[in-house]
Amino acid sequence: MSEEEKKEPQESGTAEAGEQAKQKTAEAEADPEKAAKLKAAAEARAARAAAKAAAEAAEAAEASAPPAPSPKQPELDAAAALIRREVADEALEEVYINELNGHMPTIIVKNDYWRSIAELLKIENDLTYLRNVSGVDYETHLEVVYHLVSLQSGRELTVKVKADREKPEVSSATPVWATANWNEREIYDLLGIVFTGHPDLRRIMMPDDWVGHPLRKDYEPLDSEV
Amino acid sequence: MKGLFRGLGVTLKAMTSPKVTTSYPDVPFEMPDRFRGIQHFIPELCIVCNQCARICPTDCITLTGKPNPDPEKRGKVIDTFDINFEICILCDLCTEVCPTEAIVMTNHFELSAFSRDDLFKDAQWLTDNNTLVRKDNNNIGAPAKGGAK
Amino acid sequence: MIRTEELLLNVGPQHPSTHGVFRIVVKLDGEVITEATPVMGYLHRGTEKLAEQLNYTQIIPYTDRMDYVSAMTNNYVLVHAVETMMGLEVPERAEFMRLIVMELQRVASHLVWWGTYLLDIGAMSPFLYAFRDRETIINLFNELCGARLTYNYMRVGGVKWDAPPGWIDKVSEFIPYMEGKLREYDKLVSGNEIFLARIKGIGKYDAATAIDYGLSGANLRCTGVDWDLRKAEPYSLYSRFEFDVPLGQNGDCYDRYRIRLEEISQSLRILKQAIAQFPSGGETMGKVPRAIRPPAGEVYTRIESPRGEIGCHIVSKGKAEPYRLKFRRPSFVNLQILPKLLIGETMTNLITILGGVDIVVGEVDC
Amino acid sequence: MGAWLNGPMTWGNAVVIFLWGAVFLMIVLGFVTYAIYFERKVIGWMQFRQGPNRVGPLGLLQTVADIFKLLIKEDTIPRKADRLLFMLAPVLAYVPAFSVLAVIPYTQKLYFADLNVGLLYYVALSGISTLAIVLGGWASNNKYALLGGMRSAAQMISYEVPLVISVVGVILLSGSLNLRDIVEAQSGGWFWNWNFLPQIIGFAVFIIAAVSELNRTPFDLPEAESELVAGYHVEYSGFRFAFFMLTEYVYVYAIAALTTVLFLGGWQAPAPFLEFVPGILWFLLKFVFVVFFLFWIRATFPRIRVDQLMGLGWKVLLPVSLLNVFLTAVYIELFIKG
Repeated sequence: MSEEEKKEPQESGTAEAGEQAKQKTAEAEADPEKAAKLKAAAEARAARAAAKAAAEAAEAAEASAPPAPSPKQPELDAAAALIRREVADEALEEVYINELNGHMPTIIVKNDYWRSIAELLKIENDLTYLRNVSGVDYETHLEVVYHLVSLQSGRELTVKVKADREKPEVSSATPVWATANWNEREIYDLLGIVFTGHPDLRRIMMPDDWVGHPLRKDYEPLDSEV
Repeated sequence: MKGLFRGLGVTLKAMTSPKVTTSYPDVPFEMPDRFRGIQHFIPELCIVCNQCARICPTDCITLTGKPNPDPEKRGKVIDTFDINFEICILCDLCTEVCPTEAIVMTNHFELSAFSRDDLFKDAQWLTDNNTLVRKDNNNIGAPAKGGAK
Repeated sequence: MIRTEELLLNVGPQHPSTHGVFRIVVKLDGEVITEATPVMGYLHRGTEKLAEQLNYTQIIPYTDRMDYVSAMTNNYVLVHAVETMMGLEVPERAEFMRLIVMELQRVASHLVWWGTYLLDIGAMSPFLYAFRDRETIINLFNELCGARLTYNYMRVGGVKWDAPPGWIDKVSEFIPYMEGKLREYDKLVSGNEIFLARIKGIGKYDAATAIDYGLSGANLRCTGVDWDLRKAEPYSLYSRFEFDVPLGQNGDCYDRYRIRLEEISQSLRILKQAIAQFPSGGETMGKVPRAIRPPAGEVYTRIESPRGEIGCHIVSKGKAEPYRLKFRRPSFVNLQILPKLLIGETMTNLITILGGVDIVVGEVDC
Repeated sequence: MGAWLNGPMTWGNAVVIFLWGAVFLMIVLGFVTYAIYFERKVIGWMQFRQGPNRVGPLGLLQTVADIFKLLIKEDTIPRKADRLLFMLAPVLAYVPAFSVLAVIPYTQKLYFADLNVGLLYYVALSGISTLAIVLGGWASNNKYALLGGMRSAAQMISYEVPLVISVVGVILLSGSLNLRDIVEAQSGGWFWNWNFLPQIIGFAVFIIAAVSELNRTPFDLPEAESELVAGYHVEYSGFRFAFFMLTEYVYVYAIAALTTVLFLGGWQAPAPFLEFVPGILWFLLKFVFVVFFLFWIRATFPRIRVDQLMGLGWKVLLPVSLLNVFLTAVYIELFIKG
């Protein structure tokens, strides 16, 4: 239980304690009023318990019914099928819909097929606009996320490429989309993922002689006081 | 050539039109009521709940409470309350989460000092900074009255 | 044969017209640039690393300081991302306040760009004209949220303050005033033959290069690509208002200049409609759980900031702090085209093209 | 003034002439201080702001304070700079600027030197300042200063030529190089027999070339703040920098006075019934108008690019001024001589 919750009961405890103390001093003439207050508090507690029970029941019902197929599912299946047919069957590690993000179709690809998949997506699915490249450090492994969008049809696709922590290696998308150049240099600089095939992989944010990659979870800051 | 002369016409007209600059150091610049200036601290209202120290993005508030001196009251009373104005960004989150509005913003913004430790303001200084205090304090982040549910 | 040697020149990091701490190492042959390599990182404050220890309300003041010229749109992209993750419902009035404030911010940001762009090209007065008009917007923001530049105005689930009494009328008074001022700008500068000679046909690129380089905002629309997130992927209440998106033909500095000025009048048009449909009642803060903990998962939201598409990619593990927060900053991405554009240009054109791309270094280095 | 000059060169005369020179130097320095103040005020008004108003009543002592600051400021010489040339450049810039003023007649009787080649003397000496700017740019061993120096050399040379040729029309009309005769030729009561109406083309070319000669906006390439940071005087500080500023404003004085004399009829009154007003007032009125025009342009126009500057100089101004000379010659041949 995070520190906040520990905080609240104790703090509301003090507020309630403050109230009870006030009540104690005003005990003599406020007897019926105190009884009324206790009864009201009991009723409130009962009502709250009932509401919670109803909510849990609703959740259970909803989880058991199969989630309605997301509108973008056919789009995703088409893209996945295209990649399996054109590139290789085992190129895709995982294919799923990210509901949180407005049902964004997401595919996770293997690094060695990533360059051919990128060219395929750019030509076949007209995903000409690489909108964002982010690097994420999941402690167990590193990951690069490419967000693509087609300006004509407005269809979107997120592509993720995993890389292990010791020797992170991802083939670069700069030959396919020129915008990936600086984004990948920034990820190399802050997370240390080496992008093979990148025209000039140098540090972009940090000074060139900087040691370590600051955005990694296990990066100990230079002066620990921060 | 026509564009050049039209441009000259605009600047000529501007020459005779009223000026917009304010003479700040001589005439004080009065800020609207909601302006986020230097904080004003009211020690009596503070219940030492540490909310402001925890919400501060730059951790520049350091406060210590001491048990309540008169016996029958429970809870804590504030002992020292310091804001380090070197790193305080006047983002108004502390006044937002303070349940008892013990810390409030004022309209003052002159904070320049000759040495860094002048910027380390203590509770006394913050309490004296009581002119032009903001009236419309809306602390939506604070827990509702009567303790959190 | 005269042996000429290339002159290596450092433009920046402390230079009057690089819009902040940004440096370009330029190889000059006489006045012609043979190679330009931008160097950045002087203003890198590691916002993304800091964000990993701050809960979402504490990150909002940091977003103000990224693109310090249009802080409202930064606030909105972060707050919008958290709301999509948690599926929060923002009340109508709060959404209207956000939209009005963002469009005012777009006008203010374009005014700063217009003033400094003219200053780079040599005309001194327009800068003062632009800042005089921007001052009215800044005072409006000062009355609304208490700050002139770093507003910290939006919260997850709504906005912090409701409009003070009389604020909305002040905004509706500002619109005709600003339209009059736009005509004055046109008379002062847009017809000026020297100015047109300085920016026509400079820094040209076509639609394919713009898309390939991932440019966004006026830099993309100046090549004729109709991609404005307010129209293409409508967020907030933009689908309710009709406004048109100015497009250019030949992708040079002049088109970008004209598009940004046209965008100011379009924003004023949106503001007029927004004030007309402004809801009378309604509260400004939605129902938000006490501690904001978005469910585990990942989200990438993007909106149209005055400089282009600003995106916020949050990876959350269900805790109150984001596991990873990445901002897609338009100035950082728009800047990639600069080295390619500068080959063969003269020194004076370097400043014109850099001003035309409209970068803010706080956003480039984030 | 004429009497002393024509008289024998005794010690007494020499001292008097030297004293007159010193008095004139004081007047010019006074003009420069209040021209800078007036410029900052006018440009301020055009930009909706007040302009200097803090030092002294109404800010009148602002420029005096600036000059005093420059005097007491430590003027550094970059270590690797070429010391001799670095020190010589400001002197070489200021001396021709001041000596050029000797030739300008103010009224019938008030003039300093009555050279019969007055105009030629002016044009010849003003060329030396270009040398000084290039020298300053090279000697301060700074890339930006070098670029500034190169640009100003190219600009000055390419605008010296149209400046001189545009004036040839006036010389043809008035038949003499002596500035006093040129003003005499423009007399005849009404303002339309001033030179700027018959010589309208020459006047336009002269104004453009003069603004470029002064390195002022829209031609302020050498010290273009936004590109070259500060152009040739980036390494100068203290009094040496003041010398460069002094040169610029003394040239504003010289060009304004020259325009008044050549094209706006010196001390002539615009209409015969206004003859009673003394000549010096007309001279000052026209002089102040030309100075105001220079400040007005500086507040409004952006900067022109280097290659456009060259193109305008050689491909537009030169042919137009040649055409003007040709037209004047034809006009004289047909109407006056014929």
